[in-house]
Amino acid sequence: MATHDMADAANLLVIDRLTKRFDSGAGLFAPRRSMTAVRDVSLGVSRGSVVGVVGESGCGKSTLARLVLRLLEPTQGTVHFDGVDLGKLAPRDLRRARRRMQMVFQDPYSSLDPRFTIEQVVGEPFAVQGEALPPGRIAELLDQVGLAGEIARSYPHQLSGGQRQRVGVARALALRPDLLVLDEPTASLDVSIQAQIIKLLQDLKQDLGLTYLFISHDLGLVRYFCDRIIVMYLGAVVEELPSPSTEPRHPYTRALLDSTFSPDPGKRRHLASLTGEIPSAFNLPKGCAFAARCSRASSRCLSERPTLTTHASGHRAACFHPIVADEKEPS
Amino acid sequence: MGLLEVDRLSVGIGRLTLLEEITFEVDRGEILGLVGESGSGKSLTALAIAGLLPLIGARVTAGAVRFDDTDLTRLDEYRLRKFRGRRIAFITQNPMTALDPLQPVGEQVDVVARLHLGLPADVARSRTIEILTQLRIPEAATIYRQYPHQLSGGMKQRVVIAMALAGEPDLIVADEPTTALDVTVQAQIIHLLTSLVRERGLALVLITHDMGVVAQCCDRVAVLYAGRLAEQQGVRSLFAAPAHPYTHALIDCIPKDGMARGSLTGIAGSVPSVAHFPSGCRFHPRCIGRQSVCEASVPAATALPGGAVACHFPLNGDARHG
Amino acid sequence: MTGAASSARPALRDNLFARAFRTKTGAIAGGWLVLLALAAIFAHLLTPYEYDIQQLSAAYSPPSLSHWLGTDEFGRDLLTRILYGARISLSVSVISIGLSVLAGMVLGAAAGYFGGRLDRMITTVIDLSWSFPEILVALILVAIIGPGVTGTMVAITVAYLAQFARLTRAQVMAIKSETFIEAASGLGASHRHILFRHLLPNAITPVLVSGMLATGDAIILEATLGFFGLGAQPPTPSWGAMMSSGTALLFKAPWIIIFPGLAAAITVVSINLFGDALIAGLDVRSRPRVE
Amino acid sequence: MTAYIVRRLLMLVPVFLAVSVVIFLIIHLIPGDPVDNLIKIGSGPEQRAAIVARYGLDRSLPEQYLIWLAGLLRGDLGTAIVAQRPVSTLIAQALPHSLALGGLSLLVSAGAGIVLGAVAMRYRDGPIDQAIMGGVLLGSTLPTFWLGLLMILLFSVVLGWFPVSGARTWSSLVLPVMTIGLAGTALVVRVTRIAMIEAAQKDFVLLLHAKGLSPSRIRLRHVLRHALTPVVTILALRIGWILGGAVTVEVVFARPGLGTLLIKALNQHDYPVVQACLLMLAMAVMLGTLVGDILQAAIDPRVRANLK
Repeated sequence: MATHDMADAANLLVIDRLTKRFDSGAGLFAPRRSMTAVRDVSLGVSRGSVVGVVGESGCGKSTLARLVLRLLEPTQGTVHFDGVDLGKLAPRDLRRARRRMQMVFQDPYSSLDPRFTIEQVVGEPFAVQGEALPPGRIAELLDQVGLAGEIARSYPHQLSGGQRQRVGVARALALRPDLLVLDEPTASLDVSIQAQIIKLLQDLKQDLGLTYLFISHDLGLVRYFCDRIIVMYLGAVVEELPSPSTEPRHPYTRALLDSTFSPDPGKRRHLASLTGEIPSAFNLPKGCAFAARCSRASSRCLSERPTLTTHASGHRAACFHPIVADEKEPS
Repeated sequence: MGLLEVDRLSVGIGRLTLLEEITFEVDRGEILGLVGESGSGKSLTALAIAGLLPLIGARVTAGAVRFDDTDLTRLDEYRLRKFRGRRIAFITQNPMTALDPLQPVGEQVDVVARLHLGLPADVARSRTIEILTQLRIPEAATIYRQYPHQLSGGMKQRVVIAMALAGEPDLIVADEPTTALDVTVQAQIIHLLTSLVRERGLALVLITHDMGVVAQCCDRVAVLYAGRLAEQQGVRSLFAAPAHPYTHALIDCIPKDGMARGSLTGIAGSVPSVAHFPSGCRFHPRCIGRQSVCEASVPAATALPGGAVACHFPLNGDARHG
Repeated sequence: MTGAASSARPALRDNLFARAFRTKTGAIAGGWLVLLALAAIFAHLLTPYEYDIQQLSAAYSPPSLSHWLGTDEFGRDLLTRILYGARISLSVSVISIGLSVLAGMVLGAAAGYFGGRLDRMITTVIDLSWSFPEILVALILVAIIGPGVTGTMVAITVAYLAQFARLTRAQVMAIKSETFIEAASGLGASHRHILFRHLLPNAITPVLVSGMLATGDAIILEATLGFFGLGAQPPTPSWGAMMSSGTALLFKAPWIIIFPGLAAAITVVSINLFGDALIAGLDVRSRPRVE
Repeated sequence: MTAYIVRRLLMLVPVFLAVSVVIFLIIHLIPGDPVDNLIKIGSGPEQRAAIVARYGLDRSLPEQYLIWLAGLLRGDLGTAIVAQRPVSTLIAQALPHSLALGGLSLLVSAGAGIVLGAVAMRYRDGPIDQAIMGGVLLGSTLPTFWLGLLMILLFSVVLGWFPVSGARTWSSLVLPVMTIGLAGTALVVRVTRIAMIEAAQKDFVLLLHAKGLSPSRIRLRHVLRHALTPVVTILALRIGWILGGAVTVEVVFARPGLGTLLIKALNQHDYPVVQACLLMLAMAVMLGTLVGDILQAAIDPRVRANLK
């Protein structure tokens, strides 16, 4: 337990047993259905680190991002930012706290108000926080994200996707935050632009001492960019890798890894290691959510839900039959 | 002689020229990867091959699409229809929207065999179920009767592939067949599609923006940039020694195992839009090796062993590592 | 900063009108509307006749030089009555639709933005009344309030309320799901800031355009109520009331029916054409660029 | 499906109650003593007492409503003040005429509208499309009663082809149906054309072309079929709108029917008749949306799936 406390002191962000349930269809004659988008997620993000959250559609990674920033109210669990429980803050204090944690969104097209000029977009944080805009700050911010100052009077539709995403980053940086939650910031960009933005984020982190929570569906990118990796499947964390090069223990992480296409024709391999598709989050099975697609599944997996167990320092996996080191899949 | 020869093909909408002098060929049993970012014209090339340009208001302005020695650009709509779905099949990007939501999926596959092979309804039906089974769809007879909204994304894309196979085509054009799918499903579908194509000895034009997919599945690669062909080569030589600086940079944009942080830099600038294509070599504003000639004149395609490159200063094998 | 913000938005709307006027149909349609409005305002200067003085000796005169559009059964000049009638018809429909748009926007925005039980309550009522034709809603209201200008105005306001509330709600819901709204809340923005700086500015234009189009429908509704004898009461001239003599005079003096109807028809067609021109110029700024 | 229809019918009950409350309240919302509104001017105290007893006007409002509703469910719609006959008799006489006019107009609007809309879409932006859309503009903007009067002027007075008014022969239906039909057709053309243009841009249509199907087959079997969903929605929602047109047109053509009855009653302050007419029209609207929903479920499997 002592190690836990020490970790907390170093952690800028601590998420504890966070759960979010959505209810829907409460119509006059329709039955109510509920779906757990995020189930019992705990994790810590230490200062100056990049933690990656990776998973496919419906795994709850975007919901998690919004819970962290309190854009959604959790059903259960807490988020501590720099030691303060965000759930206990009064609205006024929460607004102040938002200065220190910001988000960059996936879609650079819909994340900027089409009626705002770029300088209005980047200046909005000051207006919202009721603060005078320091002279020259907009030019400084635009410069920081590699945009020319002339762009300030343009409208978003006059910019390319990459430029818009830079504007989104500048807006997030405006109030000098400590934490950036990056929700698939490059998923809707071209490959050549994606690499640019990643490079920019890396430089900014270095220069400004930022901490990142990086959400992505691309394990290759996450392994390149992040210090620690959280793998989610259908709302729950299935594995936590202490470093990008750690060999996965969970069969799902393994499958994700095997599903990425290496850009090297010399290393061709049999790709389809996984059958079936992600089931609906509305009626989750009783046992392990991945069991139906897993080649290692036993009867226990169908009836009992595995919890995260520690395999090595910082390496945890939620699996009854984890892959052990010497039985790696042939590559 | 390839099965499909795209020869100096240009395509325009109104006064805009979207594709300029695209040239490549594919033979039976071969998978060609057509790679490019947004605005490169890769989807347009696919539509041009299938003769579907009029649907989006575009037209072929020059060049030819020769399929089995017939120039498809010279055929009227009626004769073109004898090729479409029969000898040339098409797979679109998003399986979610590719199927008619008001019709059971099986019937949507049937129609191809009934129309082109003249099969009676019941024969077409059992053939459809057979194809669905080959595509590893469990309980194909049940799936046959279902509507698209009842199927998952991967399942729908299998049905689309079944539609492509139903006419027993010689060539399949697949436009980003897995982009809309989840990573793990993507891998399944790509594997399924490429292995079927290889088993049956079909030609496949696989359009994608993903260099990883190309490296894993294709035999040859054509790289498009801003409506022009940048480079065309065999897959191994292309990845080992890309001749066009754009290809080189594109390969370097993908994070690889064990790559050092910060080594990924991307390509400066942005992908030009059709209305603002730069003069000369269209890649020159973003190219590290550009010289004044690059801005002034369009580079002609020069032959490479097993391919071609359109660059004033193509990289040789050593430059890649230098 | 704020200066730039407030100056940018009116400019946007001015452009929209200017753009509509620059198209051919837009100019013709808009021109008619402007002329008619001016003629209605200055009707007392434009014609030597009074709208309410009867001159039975001149009754049923067909169009002539002294009475360009003829006279009615009481010998009143038809053109004069049409111009004065435009005052009633235009002001009743513009004011009622204006009120209707305002109330509809408040209801729709509240329902769409806050959601939940409030939304369900508002939508239920709105959807219910929307499925009934405006004329029916108006007839019920006139039955309650009684015939006359006030009754007509209340009837029009309520009859079209549902349409604007629905449209505003749909707009607000669509814009609410855009990421820039989420981004603003992530910055710590208040409801007020989000509603008035982001949601309404983006939602308002289509509602205003549809309000403009509805003004045409309202002119017809007003005329219809007048035709049934439920609108403005004699001797006040309104286009509908003028025609309410109905079939009886159709054989004897068809111009009494043709001209007021024509005035209404041209006006409504103009409003629609101008509205279409407005729509064609809509939202260029938020259109995605050509890739 | 049957379960759905039953459920959908049940859902009409609260709507019906809500509408009936509004209609019931008319009597109380109009200025003046409700008794005066239910009785001939100058009636004696005995008649007043009889009315008070009959409608329970001395009781509380909810009780009065229940009394009224109970009467309604028995088919007792009260007594017409002016005609001094049971309102139900008046309605029974008027209803068939209105149903014939409304039904026929609906059929004409739907049929002509879908065909013309499809034609306009086929020749999009060409002269045929522009001609049709010009007609649509007129059809959707001209005041119905004025159009009716012009029709009479042209076809009955000048050409003498059809009777001016009345409902004695089938040919007397032609002009009224054309008058309502023009507006209805305009609406349907507009929706059909737009819906088909939108449907034609969907991905799956591209794939249908890629399968080698003929363009006309794609248009008729797929694109038009898709377009029918919004058309049915609009038709169902606006059935009342077409009936509303019927109200005006009946008056113009002096046809017997609910519309004429309603307008006359409004002018004569014959409130029991007003209430009954409004109730009938409201029920027609409700049944229209019901039929529309059922048709939609029949066309679209996704709608059917949402029902479960």
